[in-house]
Amino acid sequence: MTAHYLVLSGLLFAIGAMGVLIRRNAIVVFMCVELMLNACNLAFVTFARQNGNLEGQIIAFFVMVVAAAEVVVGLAIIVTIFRTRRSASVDDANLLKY
Amino acid sequence: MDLYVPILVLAVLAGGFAIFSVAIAPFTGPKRWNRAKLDAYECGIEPTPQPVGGGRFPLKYMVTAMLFIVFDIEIIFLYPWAVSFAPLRGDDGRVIASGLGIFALVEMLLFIVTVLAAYAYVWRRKGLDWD
Amino acid sequence: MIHVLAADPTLADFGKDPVWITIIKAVMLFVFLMLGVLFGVWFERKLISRMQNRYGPNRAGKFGLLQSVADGLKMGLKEDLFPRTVDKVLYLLAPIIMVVPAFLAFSIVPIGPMVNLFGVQTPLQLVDLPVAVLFMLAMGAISVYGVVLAGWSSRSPYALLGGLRSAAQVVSYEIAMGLSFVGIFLFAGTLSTSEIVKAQEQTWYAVLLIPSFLVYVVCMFGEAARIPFDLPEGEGELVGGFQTEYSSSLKFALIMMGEYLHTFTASGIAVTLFLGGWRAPWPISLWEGANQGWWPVLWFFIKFVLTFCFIVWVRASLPRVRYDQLMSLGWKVLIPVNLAWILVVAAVRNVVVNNDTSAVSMGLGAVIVIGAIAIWLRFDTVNQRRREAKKAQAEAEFEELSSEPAAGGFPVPPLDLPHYHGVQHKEIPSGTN
Amino acid sequence: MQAPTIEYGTLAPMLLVFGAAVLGVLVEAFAPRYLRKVMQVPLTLVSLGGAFALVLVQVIMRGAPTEAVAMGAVAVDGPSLFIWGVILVLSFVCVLLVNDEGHFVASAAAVPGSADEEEAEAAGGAHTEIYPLLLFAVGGMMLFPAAHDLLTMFVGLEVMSLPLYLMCGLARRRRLLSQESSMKYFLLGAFSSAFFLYGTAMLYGYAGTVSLPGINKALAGGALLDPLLLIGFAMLGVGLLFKIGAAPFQAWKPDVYQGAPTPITALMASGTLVAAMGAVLRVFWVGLGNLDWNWRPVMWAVAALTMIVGAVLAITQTDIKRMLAYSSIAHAGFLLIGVMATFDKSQQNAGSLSAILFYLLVYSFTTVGAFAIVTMVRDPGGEAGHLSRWAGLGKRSPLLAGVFAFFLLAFAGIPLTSGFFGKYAVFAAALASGSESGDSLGGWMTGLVVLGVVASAVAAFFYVRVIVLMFFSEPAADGPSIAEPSMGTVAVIAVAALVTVGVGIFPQPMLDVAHQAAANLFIR
Amino acid sequence: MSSLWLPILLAVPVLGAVVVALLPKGADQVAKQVTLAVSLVVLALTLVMAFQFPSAKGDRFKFAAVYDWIPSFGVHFGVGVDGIALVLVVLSAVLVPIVVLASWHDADGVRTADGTLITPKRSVKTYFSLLLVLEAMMIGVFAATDIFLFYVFFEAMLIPMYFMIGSYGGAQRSYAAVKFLLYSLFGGLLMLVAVIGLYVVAGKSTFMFPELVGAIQDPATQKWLFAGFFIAFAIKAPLWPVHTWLPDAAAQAPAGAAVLLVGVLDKVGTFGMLRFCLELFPDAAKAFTMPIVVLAVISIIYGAIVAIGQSDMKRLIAYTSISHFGFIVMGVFAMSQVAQSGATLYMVNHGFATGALFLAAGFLIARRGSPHIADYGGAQKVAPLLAGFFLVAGLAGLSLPGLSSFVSEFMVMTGTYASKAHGSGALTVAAVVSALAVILAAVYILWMVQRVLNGPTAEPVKAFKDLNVREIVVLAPLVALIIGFGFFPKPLLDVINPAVNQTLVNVKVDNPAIAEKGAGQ
Repeated sequence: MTAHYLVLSGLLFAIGAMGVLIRRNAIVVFMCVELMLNACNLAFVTFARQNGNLEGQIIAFFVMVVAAAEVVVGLAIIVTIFRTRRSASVDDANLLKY
Repeated sequence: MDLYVPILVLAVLAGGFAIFSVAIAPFTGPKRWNRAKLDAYECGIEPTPQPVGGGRFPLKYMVTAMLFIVFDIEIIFLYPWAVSFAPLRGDDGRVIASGLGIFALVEMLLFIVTVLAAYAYVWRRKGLDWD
Repeated sequence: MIHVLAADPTLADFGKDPVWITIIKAVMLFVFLMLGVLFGVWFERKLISRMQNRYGPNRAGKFGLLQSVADGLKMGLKEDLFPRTVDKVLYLLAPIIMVVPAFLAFSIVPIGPMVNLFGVQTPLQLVDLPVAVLFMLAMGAISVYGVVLAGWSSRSPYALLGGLRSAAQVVSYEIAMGLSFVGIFLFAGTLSTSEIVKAQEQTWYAVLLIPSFLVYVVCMFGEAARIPFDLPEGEGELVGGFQTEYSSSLKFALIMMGEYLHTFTASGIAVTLFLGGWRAPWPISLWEGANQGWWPVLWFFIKFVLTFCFIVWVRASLPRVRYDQLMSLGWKVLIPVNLAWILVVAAVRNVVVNNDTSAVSMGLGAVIVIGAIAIWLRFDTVNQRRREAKKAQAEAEFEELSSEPAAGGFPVPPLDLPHYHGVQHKEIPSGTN
Repeated sequence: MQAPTIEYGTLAPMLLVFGAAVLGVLVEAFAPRYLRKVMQVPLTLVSLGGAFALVLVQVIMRGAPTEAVAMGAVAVDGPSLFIWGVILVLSFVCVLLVNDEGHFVASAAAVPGSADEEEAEAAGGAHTEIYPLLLFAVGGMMLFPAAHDLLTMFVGLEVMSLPLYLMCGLARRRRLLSQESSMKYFLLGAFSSAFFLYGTAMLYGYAGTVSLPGINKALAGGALLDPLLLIGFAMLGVGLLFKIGAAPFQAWKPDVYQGAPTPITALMASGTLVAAMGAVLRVFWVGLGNLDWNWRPVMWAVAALTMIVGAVLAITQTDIKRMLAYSSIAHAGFLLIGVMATFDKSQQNAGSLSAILFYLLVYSFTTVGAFAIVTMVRDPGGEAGHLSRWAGLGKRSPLLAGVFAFFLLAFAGIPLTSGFFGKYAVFAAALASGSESGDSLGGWMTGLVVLGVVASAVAAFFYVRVIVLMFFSEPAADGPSIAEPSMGTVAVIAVAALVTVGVGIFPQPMLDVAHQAAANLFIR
Repeated sequence: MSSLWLPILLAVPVLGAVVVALLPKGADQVAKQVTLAVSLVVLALTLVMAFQFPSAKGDRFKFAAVYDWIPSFGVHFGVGVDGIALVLVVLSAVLVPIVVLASWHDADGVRTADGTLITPKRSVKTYFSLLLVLEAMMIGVFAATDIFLFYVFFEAMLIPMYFMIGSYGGAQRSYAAVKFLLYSLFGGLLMLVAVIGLYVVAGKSTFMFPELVGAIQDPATQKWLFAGFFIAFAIKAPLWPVHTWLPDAAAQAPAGAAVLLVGVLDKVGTFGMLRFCLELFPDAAKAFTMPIVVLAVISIIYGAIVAIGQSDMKRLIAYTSISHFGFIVMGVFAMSQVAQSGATLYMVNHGFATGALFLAAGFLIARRGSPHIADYGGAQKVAPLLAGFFLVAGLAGLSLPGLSSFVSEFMVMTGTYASKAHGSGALTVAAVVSALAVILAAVYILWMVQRVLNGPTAEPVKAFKDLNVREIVVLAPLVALIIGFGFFPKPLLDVINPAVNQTLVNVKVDNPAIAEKGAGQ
């Protein structure tokens, strides 16, 4: 029963990770990261059910908190860089290299 | 899981109704094509539809969204706290599980004070003002 | 003394219905809500007309009772417009997303105690969950998606702005609303609506937790986007807000329905959480049978209708507020007041329930109360008024001095001399130097 | 239900830092602009100093406590206290650098070159929010290595990282670089913490708990080839190794170090590394201690790769901060050698643990000093980052260049500098753990140490190259100016140099402290 | 128990260095004088100590002092000298004042006779304070009886020398300095691994040399650790094929620094082989004897041949040193008392001889501004005194009988020839082959001398001034020592022989040569 949720969570995580690696828009990359975090939440809740304790659900709360904080910080950074450069593409941010 | 079955039933009813309404509309109404009718409404001037991908909207809304998240999360923590604050009593008034008592009070006080500090900061920096 | 009635349903009583009973209950609720919307619209129009000294709808059917039905039919027969620019899928999806959760939100409202329904003992409530109130809030939040999607998919500036405004408003008031429930949970110790109703046997929470209740009442209008807080529509400024492009047809009907259902849910929640639910009010509750069988449905319905009347009454009485005022009220008054109130309640509960009268406990309570008062004073408008008065005084003084340089020895030439700024046409507003 | 308890006294240092951070936010909210800095700086310094004093009190009053407090969420044991102490001192020192004028932008939100920015500049003062942010980051750094379960560790990780992401974007000069570094750091950091979290989820699924000892206990009796376990361990490892900048997860480090304001770089290069290393140790020793046969080969490869990548790539760098970043990567590799050197015998473990703690201490002080000097060498457009600008610095400013050369020699691990003893301690611990085993491990450890030596030699090349530039090249005609250092900067450099020299000549007291901290190992 | 001699000997130059470094800006002259004074004080102290040596207490290491330094690593500040170390300490102490005098103007910027600037003016204070630091380290490295302490000095010594080459050297100075540092550092780090390994494997929780002798029994472990130490020492005492840094470093270093580099620093390598490689890992040393001797022979021949082809005076001298170091290494590993005594003696003599040659060459270069042999010619006529010293030093370099190098070279060759350490006659062959180098040495030295001193006097050379007093004071003692020890090496050998015997006992060489005590005389 829980296996399905785990597979789903794994898929979501993989999609998120691929998105981070492939996509070029910072916002999209960022949302992919959020997707990964939510995949984690799904896994936690599933395991909480499987293990029969509540720890996983509590962790999911905390993950939400952290994800929210990450949203706040991340969007602030991305918006700032967008205002400066008129572009949110990760590829355009290429000043830092050897 | 059974608890959610009734909700599912109601959702099917409501959803069926909504989809039916949306789907039936093209067949019940007349069709009189008119170019102007299909323009986006903009008080009569030449419309400037938003570009695909959505238009730009004021940053202000983003700030509000973030503040919402922050406080919503606070609520997430307040609810379990509130529920387990008082001791749980059985039907006969016997205490089944003791409450968290003063510990919880102190912790929540710290928590709320922390949130209020951030809140005060946002307020003072005009994060809550609309112009 | 705790008087326990056998009829009081608890969380344990749910999830046991046979499927057919469940379906019957669901259908009943659905029909109740559909009819409620139809007659609610009529009722509101009628009521508001009487308040404004006119008749209101009176053509279709007796007392115009069928007016809503006629409106609905008319909408169904209108042309189904798709503005050229819209994003079709989301444009169609938005009304559905708005209306379905609105139905679901009502499912946790208890309408009565255990009743005998076709030979089955079942609580008169579609379902109760351990997280019922949270579920209700969640459904309310999902509706916001509908609003935002409606605005966004329309590809029209008004719609987009309206959608965003609406979202901002609803989420803002959702916080205050969520906070206003915390006091209840502190008392009831549960999120299940049926148990909260049970816990109000002695006293309504509207009495015990007046500030919470008041906050909730304010939030109720914000959540349901009713006048005086119907900014998302704001036909005066935003044409129709997020629904600008939903000019007619059943899609518009769905949106309207969703909004009405939210109003109903808001009333239902008010009744359930603060006004004792289906329980009979005091004088009637002296009658032994008042809270048994099907009678409570009547009490619930009365409370429900009265609450709805109140909402309509407010609509008839108050003008729409400005958007910034709306947000200020939500963010700057309701939230801090609520937080302070929660701490006060917790401190009191700590002393009362745990019988913890130790110095620490009392001291902490005192600190919290004082802190809450301090916050109240800080956020009180009196303070702000004083400050603004001071500022106005300073400005007036400046005006006076600047208009008459000789009088106060102001060492600058009058600011409106032509050579001072007239040449460059550079405006120098008064008050700057 | 038992009411939970929190040992406020034991946690006091951390709580003080967090409390001061909240207070700092309030100062930001209510103090008028001109008073903010005046209030923030003492507040920050006093709280960090006070927290350090509390750590000392804790050590003096109770020896080295070993207890899991806050319902087993936070472990206050020898290594924790040691790391706390180090981080507090380092951050104190970094605050002195932050305090210096001119590092931070006046308004981060203003578009560079816009009227907004001009206005903000004219209004004076930079973001004083930097102080509460820094305190939050420090608090996170304290929580991260002391966390006794993976959830707390995750929270600590984020509390540490989020302010750092922001602070990276606040450089006053070269705003674009700074913002870019901030974004890269954020995206990659968030990515890695997602990995950490998913690893946590998998381990939770495996063990039914996220408490580190709980996981270890589950490992003792459970199947060691469970896919949940393996995925979990691998992903957790990715998240942690990212934070210390181990290869192949090192890509962010040079970019971020270069773009961030240098005082923040100093904080990251020291405090973050210390904290992350502490967390790595705790996870791998306490949480996955019974899995060491699985993670050891991986760690071997990572350590080897990290040292080589750090040392080799540093050679090609032309920017001083990038070079120091790669150097930091190489040093992370050396530290990982120490992580490898764990063994069943607790005495060996204590030995290598104390070696790592000692290494962290000496490396972080040197690194702060080096970055402090970087802040002082300036071009008209900001700090003179490009190495060619450093040519002939030894002639223009012999003292500064001399101290910097000294720090570089310490990085290279030349005897009579603290860096030498750090390296020595770690290598010795690694060889010792290898020799005890009496099986193939000994050869592997020796091989790793030899690799480490080769990497040190390669690394020495680029350190020496900078010295060559500074002392043996002719200064450019329009060379960078040496900023008149503030008292704070001087103090930072002096402290760093003193530690580097002092520990380089008399390492014993610090070794004693590290030994004592490591004596009882982590609590399990 | 602890003798304060060596700690004082270490402290004096360090204090002197601090004093010099703290002198006010512009006090160059004072700095030079203070440095000279300090180095003379050190020399005096060393000589007094040396004369007390035969009567001093202590079984092997006399003037021993042991203090705890880093107890948790088992590291001590342990110093003490046996005969071998003593002569090398004395060598250092003798050379430093000479170098101070010789490099009196090195930091002032070197100008040619016609006034072109070769090296710009640099900080004088820094130079002399580095020199004093270096002196302390040189004494320390020979006197250390704690292996860790030895390592610390071994590595730390690089830094002052690195700066002296890099800041005060010739045109290619930074390249040479970096090459020097990296070679040495790499070797040093390998040695560090071996040092740690030794500590760990021996399990004695101490780094004190006497306690670690014979501590490692397992032959395989010995071999690994031996390799670690040996590579470091081979780099240091430039042994073919890891010698390539030396010609660059020696050619670019200022003459004074080059003297210390070749005269003393490189001796640390051969000293280390003798002291540590042999005694700590006797089995491995025996096992590796043949390959090492082969390398040594290659060094001897290769150094000599390459030297012939050099056009740069300092490079030429550097290559002759590589050849000489081959002799020393061969002597060390010949495992016979005569050869080892000869090798030790060679270390000292080579210091004097090559020192004199470098300094004389340096004086020439200071006059002409060019290291190329072809730029000179006929110097004999304009500067006879300088030419004379140059000739004597050169002859010492080719081990002319009667000059000190001859004794040691002869001892090494006979010792090796007679050594039965490796069973077969392999060492005999090596000795025979190495004898070829004597002929080659004659070629390179005499040819250089001829090209520099004889022939028609070139135009720029005509402007040469002969040696001034300072320069005579520099060269004269060295030449005196060369000639003195050439005829009367006994005082040195008396000190060296017991120490070498002790070494051989520790190595457990059952060698008849031990009986033939003093065969070389």
